[in-house]
Amino acid sequence: MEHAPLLTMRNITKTFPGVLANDDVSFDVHAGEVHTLLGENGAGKSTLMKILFGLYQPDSGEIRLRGEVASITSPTSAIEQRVGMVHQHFMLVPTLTVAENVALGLPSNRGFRTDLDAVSERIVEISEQYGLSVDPSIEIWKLSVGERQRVEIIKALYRDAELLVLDEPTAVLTPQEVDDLFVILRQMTANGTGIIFISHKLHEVLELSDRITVLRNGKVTGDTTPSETNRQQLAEMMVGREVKLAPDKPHVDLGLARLQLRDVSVKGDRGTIAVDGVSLDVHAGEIVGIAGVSGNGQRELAETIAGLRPAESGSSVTIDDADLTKAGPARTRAAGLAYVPEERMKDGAVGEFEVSENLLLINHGDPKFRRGPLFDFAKIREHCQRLVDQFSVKTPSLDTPTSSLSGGNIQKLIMARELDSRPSVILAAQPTRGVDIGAAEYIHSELIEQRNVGVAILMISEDLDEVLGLADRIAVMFEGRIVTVIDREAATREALGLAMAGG
Amino acid sequence: MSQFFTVSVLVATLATAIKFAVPYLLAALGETIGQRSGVLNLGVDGIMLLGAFGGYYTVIQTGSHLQGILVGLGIGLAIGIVYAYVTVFLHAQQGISGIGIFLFGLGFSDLLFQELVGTPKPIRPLPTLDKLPGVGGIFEPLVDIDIVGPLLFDHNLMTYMAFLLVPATTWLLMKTTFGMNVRAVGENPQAADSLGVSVAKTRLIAILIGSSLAGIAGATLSLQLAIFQHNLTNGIGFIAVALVYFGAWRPRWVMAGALLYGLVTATRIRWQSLDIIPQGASDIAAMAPAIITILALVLLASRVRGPAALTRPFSRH
Amino acid sequence: MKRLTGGIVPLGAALVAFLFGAIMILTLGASPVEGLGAMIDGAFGTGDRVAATAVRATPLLLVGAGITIAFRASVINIGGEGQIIAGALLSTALALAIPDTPKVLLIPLVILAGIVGGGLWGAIPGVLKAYASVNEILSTIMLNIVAIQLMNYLLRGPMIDPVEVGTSRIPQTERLTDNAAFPTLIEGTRLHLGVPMAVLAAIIVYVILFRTPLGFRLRAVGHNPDAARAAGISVERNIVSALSMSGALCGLAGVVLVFGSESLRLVTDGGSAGFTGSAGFNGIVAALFGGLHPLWTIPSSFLFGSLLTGATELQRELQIPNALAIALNGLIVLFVVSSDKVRNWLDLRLDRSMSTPRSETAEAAVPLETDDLEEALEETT
Amino acid sequence: MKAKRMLKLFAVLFAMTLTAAACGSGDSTSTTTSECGSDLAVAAGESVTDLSVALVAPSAKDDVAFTQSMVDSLTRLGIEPQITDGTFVVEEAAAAIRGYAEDGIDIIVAHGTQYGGSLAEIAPDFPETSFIWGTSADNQGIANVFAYYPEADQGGYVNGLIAASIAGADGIGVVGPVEAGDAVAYIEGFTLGAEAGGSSTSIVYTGSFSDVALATTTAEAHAANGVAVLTGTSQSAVGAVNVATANDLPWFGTQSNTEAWSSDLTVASQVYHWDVVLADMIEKIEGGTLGGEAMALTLENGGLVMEFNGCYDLDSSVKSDAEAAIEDIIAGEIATK
Repeated sequence: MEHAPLLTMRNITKTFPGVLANDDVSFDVHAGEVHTLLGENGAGKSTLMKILFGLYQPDSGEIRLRGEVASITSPTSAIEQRVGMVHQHFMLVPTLTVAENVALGLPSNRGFRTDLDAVSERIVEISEQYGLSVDPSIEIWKLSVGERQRVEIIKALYRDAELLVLDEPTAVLTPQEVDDLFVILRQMTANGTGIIFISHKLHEVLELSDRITVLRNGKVTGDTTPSETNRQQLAEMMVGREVKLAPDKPHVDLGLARLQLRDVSVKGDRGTIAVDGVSLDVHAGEIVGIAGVSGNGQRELAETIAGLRPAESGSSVTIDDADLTKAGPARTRAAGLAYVPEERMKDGAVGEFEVSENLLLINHGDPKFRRGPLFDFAKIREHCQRLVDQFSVKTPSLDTPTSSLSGGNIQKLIMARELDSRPSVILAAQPTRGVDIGAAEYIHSELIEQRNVGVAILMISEDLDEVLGLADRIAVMFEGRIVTVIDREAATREALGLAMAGG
Repeated sequence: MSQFFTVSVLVATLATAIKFAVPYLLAALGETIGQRSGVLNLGVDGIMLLGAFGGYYTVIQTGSHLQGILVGLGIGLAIGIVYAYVTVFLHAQQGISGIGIFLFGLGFSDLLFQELVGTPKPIRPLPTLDKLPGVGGIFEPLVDIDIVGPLLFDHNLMTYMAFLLVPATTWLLMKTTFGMNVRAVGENPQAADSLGVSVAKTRLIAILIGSSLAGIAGATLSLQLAIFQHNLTNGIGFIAVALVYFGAWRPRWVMAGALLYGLVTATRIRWQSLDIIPQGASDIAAMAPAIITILALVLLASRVRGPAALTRPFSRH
Repeated sequence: MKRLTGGIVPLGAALVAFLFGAIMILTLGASPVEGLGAMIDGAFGTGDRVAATAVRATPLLLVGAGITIAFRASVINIGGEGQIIAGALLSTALALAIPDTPKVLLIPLVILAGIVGGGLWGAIPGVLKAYASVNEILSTIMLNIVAIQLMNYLLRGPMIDPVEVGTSRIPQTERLTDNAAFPTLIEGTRLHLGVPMAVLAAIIVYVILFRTPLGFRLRAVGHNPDAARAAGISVERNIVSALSMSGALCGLAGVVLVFGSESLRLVTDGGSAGFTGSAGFNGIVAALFGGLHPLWTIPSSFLFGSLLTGATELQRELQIPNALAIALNGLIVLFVVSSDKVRNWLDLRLDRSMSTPRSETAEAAVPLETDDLEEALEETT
Repeated sequence: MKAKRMLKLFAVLFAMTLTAAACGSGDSTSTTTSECGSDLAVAAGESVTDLSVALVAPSAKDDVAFTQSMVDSLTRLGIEPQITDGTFVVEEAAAAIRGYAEDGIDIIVAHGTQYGGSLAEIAPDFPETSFIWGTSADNQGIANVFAYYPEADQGGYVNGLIAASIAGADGIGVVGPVEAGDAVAYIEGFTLGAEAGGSSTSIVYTGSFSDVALATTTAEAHAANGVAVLTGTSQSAVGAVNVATANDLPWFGTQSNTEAWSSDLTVASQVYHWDVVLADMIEKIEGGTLGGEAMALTLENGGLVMEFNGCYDLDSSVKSDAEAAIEDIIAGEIATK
C-alpha cells in the first residue's frame, strides 16, 4: 500500500471581501519530492501557503498531514506539525544574531534564560550537514542576501521541518547561487523532506520540480510534471491565453549621450562603498539594462542618479550636459529625469493618497493646476482622467485610495505620471517586479515606445529574461562595479550569469 | 567658583544628582523595555502621578513604605493593562493614547488627593540605609566614610533598586528569551509572529513591566519627598520618555542620561546656593537641564536608530 | 457616509467617557443628573456663558488646528504650551513697545507678532528634527520647559509692570494698551474677535491642507516621506514648515489668551498651565476628537470648551473638584483613539453596503489581486 | 474617640481665643505662641455678618499656604463661604467669579493677584456686589472692589532676626520659588533681618511654585552647605520642611503656620490673618461702602501675626528681642525693605 502523502490540501476555498482568493484548490506533496506551485501574482499561491502556515483559516476544505486531518491554527502550530516556511520577504530580525533569530519562538533549555551556545552548536551541525555555512554569532544586518536565505533555511531545519515551503527563493540569487541552493534542496529531499517550491521562473521550475501545479485566479489550471510540459505551455496555463515572450523592437539610430555617469562612487546604508567608480553613457534611443544580483549596488546607483543619495567626491552625473551630481531629486527631475523606483509602495507612490493625488505627485506645483493659490480641481481631474485612460490604469475612480489598487495598476499609474513629464532620461528599476504578465507586457511596450522617440532609458532589473528581452546594451553589476557591458546581440544567458557572479 | 570645586561640595552635588535621578531612572528603564517592544507610552507622567498618590496614601494609612511601593506597582500594573488593551489590541495611536493616560492620571490623582487627603501632610520619608529599622546600625560607619560614604551609602533602598535595575534590564533584554522576543517584536513583529512568538503577549508584558516601573517611580518620588501634591511630578514622566531617546534605548545610556539630567539640575541648584549663579538668573539657570539635554542629543542623535517598529501597531492581515 | 461615522463614533466614545464621569460624580456623593445639569447650565445657561464657552474653545481650536497640520505631516508636536507662551511673549512685548499705535494697526501687528513668535518656537524642533535627527517629542517637551522659564524671567524682569517693582512684585506686565484689546463682538458678553478669527484659521488650515500645493506636500511627507522625497519634495523643508505653522497657530492662541482675556496682561504663576489653561495639551485632544480634520476640530473644540466651562460650574454648584474634568478629558481621549478601530470597521461595512448595488459599474471595478491587497494593507498599518 | 478629641480641642481653642480677645481689647495681637502638641485647626468665630460670601482661589483650600490662610481667616470671622479652589487658570476663575455674582452672592473674595484683570471687567457689571481682591496694593480705582496685600517683608524681618540668633556664622538657607510676588518680599525682609542679627542668607529660587522635588533638592543643597537654619515659601516649601526635619534644622514659615508639617522644628511662622482687613471691609460693606480702597496686612494692624511654636525651646531673650523688633517695625524705626 502506498504511503499517505506528507501533505494533502483538499478543496480549499478562501474568500476575502470581494475576492475569491482560493477556489476549490486541491494540492498534495509527498515526502522526498519537490512540488512546484506556479502562478502569477494574485493567482492565490500566497493565500494557499498562508493557510498552510496557519496565518489564515480556509472557508472550507481540509488539510491532512501524513494522512491525518490537521488543524493548523497559527504559525506555532504549523511549526509544531513540522511545517517550515521560507518567506519571500525574509522573516528575520536584522538587529538580532543568527543564533537569536533561529532560537526565536523556541523554548530554551535554560528556561527563562536564552541558551545561545547550545543553539549555535546545533546551527553549526546543521550547516555542516547541508553545506550552509554561516556564523551563528553575527547580526543579520551584516549578512548578504544569500546568507540571509541560508539562515531562513537553517531556521526551518532547526525546527525539524519535514515539509518546507520556499516562496520565490531564487529571486535574489545569482545563477550560481541558485545552483547551490538546488543542491541543498535535493539533499533535503533525499533525506525525505517534502518541498513546496513557489516560483514563476519557468526554466528553474522545469529544472527542479518533480511535479508542477499551476494556479490562475484562485483555481488550479494545470497539474503536470516537467517531462510532460514545456515553458510555453506553462506560461499559457499561468496567464490563460497565448503569451508573447519577447516584445517587438524596431531599429532606432543612436542619438547623443543623454545620461552620463563618470566615476560614480556611492556609500551604502552601512557606510561602506556600495557603488565603486561606475562610468556609463545612455544615449537617446537606447535601453541600457543593468543586470545583476540584488545587493550589488544597483539600488544605491539608482538612488544616486535620482538625486536621493549623495555621491562621493570625484563622481559626476549629468543629464543633457547639466551637472546633477549634487542636485537633489527636485532639480534632477527638472533636468529631465523620470524615475520609476524599485519599491513602488515605498518610493513610488503614497498608499494613502488618492489615485489623482499620486498622479500629481511630481508636478503638483505646476501653475496650470492652480487658480490663484488654490488647486483647480476641474483641471486636475481632466488631467488625471486623461492619464488613467491613456495608460489604462484600472481604478474604480480617481478618488480611490491608491493602496487598494493591484500592483500592476499602481505600477502603470507611476509609469503614467513619470512618462507624462516628457523626460529625456528614464530610470526604471525593476519595472515589472510583482506585476501580472498583462501589465508587464504593457509596461515593456511603453518603455520601447519611449526609446523609439529618442528617450534614453536606463533599466535596472534582476530578471534576466526582462533584460534580454528589452535592452539594447547590457551592463552587469557586481560588488558595486560594472564588470562588463555587452551588446544585446552578443549576450548569452550563460555569459551574463557568469558575469553576475563576478566571474 | 572655587568653593564649588572642593571635594565635599562635589561629592554632595554628585550624591544629590544620584538621588534626584532615581524616579527618572525607574520610569525611563520601564519605558525602555516598552519601547524596545515597539510601544511608546507618553502616559508615564500620569501613571507616576497615580503611583505617587497611591504610595503616599498607603503610607498614611498603614505607615509601611514597602506597601506604599507595592501599591504604586499595582497601580502601574492596572493602568498598564488599560494602556496595553488600547494600544496593542485596539491598535489605537500610541502617542495620543499616552496623552489620554497622562491627562487621566493628572486629574484623577488630584481628585483622589482632594477627596481622600486634602491637606498635604508629610509622611515618614523613605529611610536611608543607616536609618533602616533594625539593620541601620550596620551601615552607620559606612556612611561616615569620606567621599564613598555619601556617594554610595547615604541612600534609600529604592535608589539601589533603581541602579541595580540597569544591569537587570540589560540582562532581561539581552540574555533572556523574553528579552529576545521583546527585541524581535520591536524590530520586526512579522518575523517574530511567523515563528510563533506572540507579538501581542510580548508587548503586553513589556508594557506591564514598563507601567509597573512608572508606578514604582511615582511611589518612590512621593515617598522620597514624603509628600503628595497636585501635579507632584511636574513633568518627570515626560522627561523620562525623552531620556529613553537620549539613551538610544540602551539601559546604560538611559542611566547616563538620567544622571546627566540630575547632575545638571543638582549643579545649578548648588551653584545658586553658592552664589556662583547670581540670584537674578534663577530662571535662566532653570532652563539648563532642558537645553543641555537637547544639545547632547544634537551631538548624538544622528548616530542612533530606534526600534524599527516603534509606535507601529501590529496586525497579521 | 464616511463623514457620518466620522462624527458618530467619537461621540459614542465621549458618551462612554461621560458615563464614567457620572460614576465618579456618584462616588463623590453627588447626583450625576444635577452634575450634568450644572455643567450644561455652566456652559450654555446664559448668552454670556455661551460666549464664555466659545472664548474657552478658542485657544483649543487654534492649537488643535495647528496640531492637525503637524500630525498630518507625521510630526508629533507636544510643544503647544511653549509655542503659546512664545507667541504671547512676543506679541506682549510688541504691545508694550508701541502702545500708542492705533487699534486698526496694532491688533494686526500683535497678531503677526504672536504668529512669528510661536512659529519660530515651533521651527526650532523642526530644524532639529529635519537636520539633526533630534526626536521632536523630546525637543518639544524640553522647549516647553525653556519657554516657561523664559516667561518667568521676562515677567519678573524686563517686562514687569513698573508698579509691581516696588510693591507686590507680581510677575506680570502692566495692563496692556486698550488699542491692542480684541474688540468685543456682542455687547454684554465676552465674545471677542478671537473667536471668529480661530474659526477662520481652522478653515484656512483646511484650505491649505487640502487645496494647495503646500498642504499636498505636507500630507505627502506625512504619509510617505520616501515617496515624497523621490518625487522631488523636500522632506526636511516640509517638516520645518509643518512645525512652524503648527507653532504659529499655537502662538496665535497665545495672542488670543493675552489680548482677548479680560485682564489684558500677561501674568505667570511659575508654570505654564495658569496662563495657557493647558491648551497646548487640550488642543491635541480637540484635534484628535475632530479626527485630525481642521473643520471637525471646530465643533470638537467647542465641545471641550463647554466641558471646561461646565466643569467650573460643576465645582461651584456641587463642590466637585475640577480635577474631575481633567480626568474626564483623559478618558475621552482614550475612548476616542480606541474607537478608531471601530470607526475603520464601520467605514468598511458602510462602504461595502454602498458599493454592492453598483453592479453596473462592476466592470470598471478592479479585480483585486489578493496578494497585493494583503501587501497594501500591511503597508498601510 | 475622634469626637471627644475634637471637643477637647475646641474647648482649648475657644479658651485661647477668649484670652486673645481679652488682652487684645479690640486691637489685634501681633504674636502668639501655640501650646505644644495642640492641633492647629482654626476655630470658627462668631459670625460677623449675615451677608453671603464666596471665595475663588488658585490653589487647594487646604494647601497649608496661600489659600488655606484665607479659608482660615474667613473661618475666624465665622464665615462659611462657598468655595471654588484650584482655579489657577484665570479664565476658570473668571467664570466662577461671574457665576457667583450672577447667583447674587454679596461678597466675592477673589484671592489671587492674577484675577485682577478679570475683576476689572466683571465688577462694573455687578455694582451691587462687593469684590474683595488680593493680593494687590491697588484696587484699580473700581468703586466696588477692595484690595488687600501683606507687607510680607515685616514678618520676614522678624523671622530673619530670630533665625540669625540660631544660625550665627553658619548662615541660613532660603528656598524660594519664582523670584516674584510676596515670596521676594518675604525673602528680602528675611535677609535684612538675618543681616541685622549678624548672620547671612543663601538664597535659591527654584523657578517653580509647585516643584516639590526641586525645593527638596534645594533644601538638601543648603543643608549640605552647612547652614544651620532653613526657611522658604510657596506650596513647594513642604519639600524643604521635610529636609529640615530630616536634618534636624530649625525652620521658619510664612503665609500659614507650618507646625503641622515640621513636628517641633518650626520656630516661628509669619501667618497672614486676612480677617483683620476682611473685618474692616465687611464693616464698610454693611455700611454701604462696597469698595474703593486697598488695605495692607501689617504687624501693626495684626494682619501679620508671628506665631511661635510652643514646642520649640526658643531662648527667651531672643524672643523678647524679636518682640522688640516688632515694636520697632510698627513704630517705623526699622526698615524692612
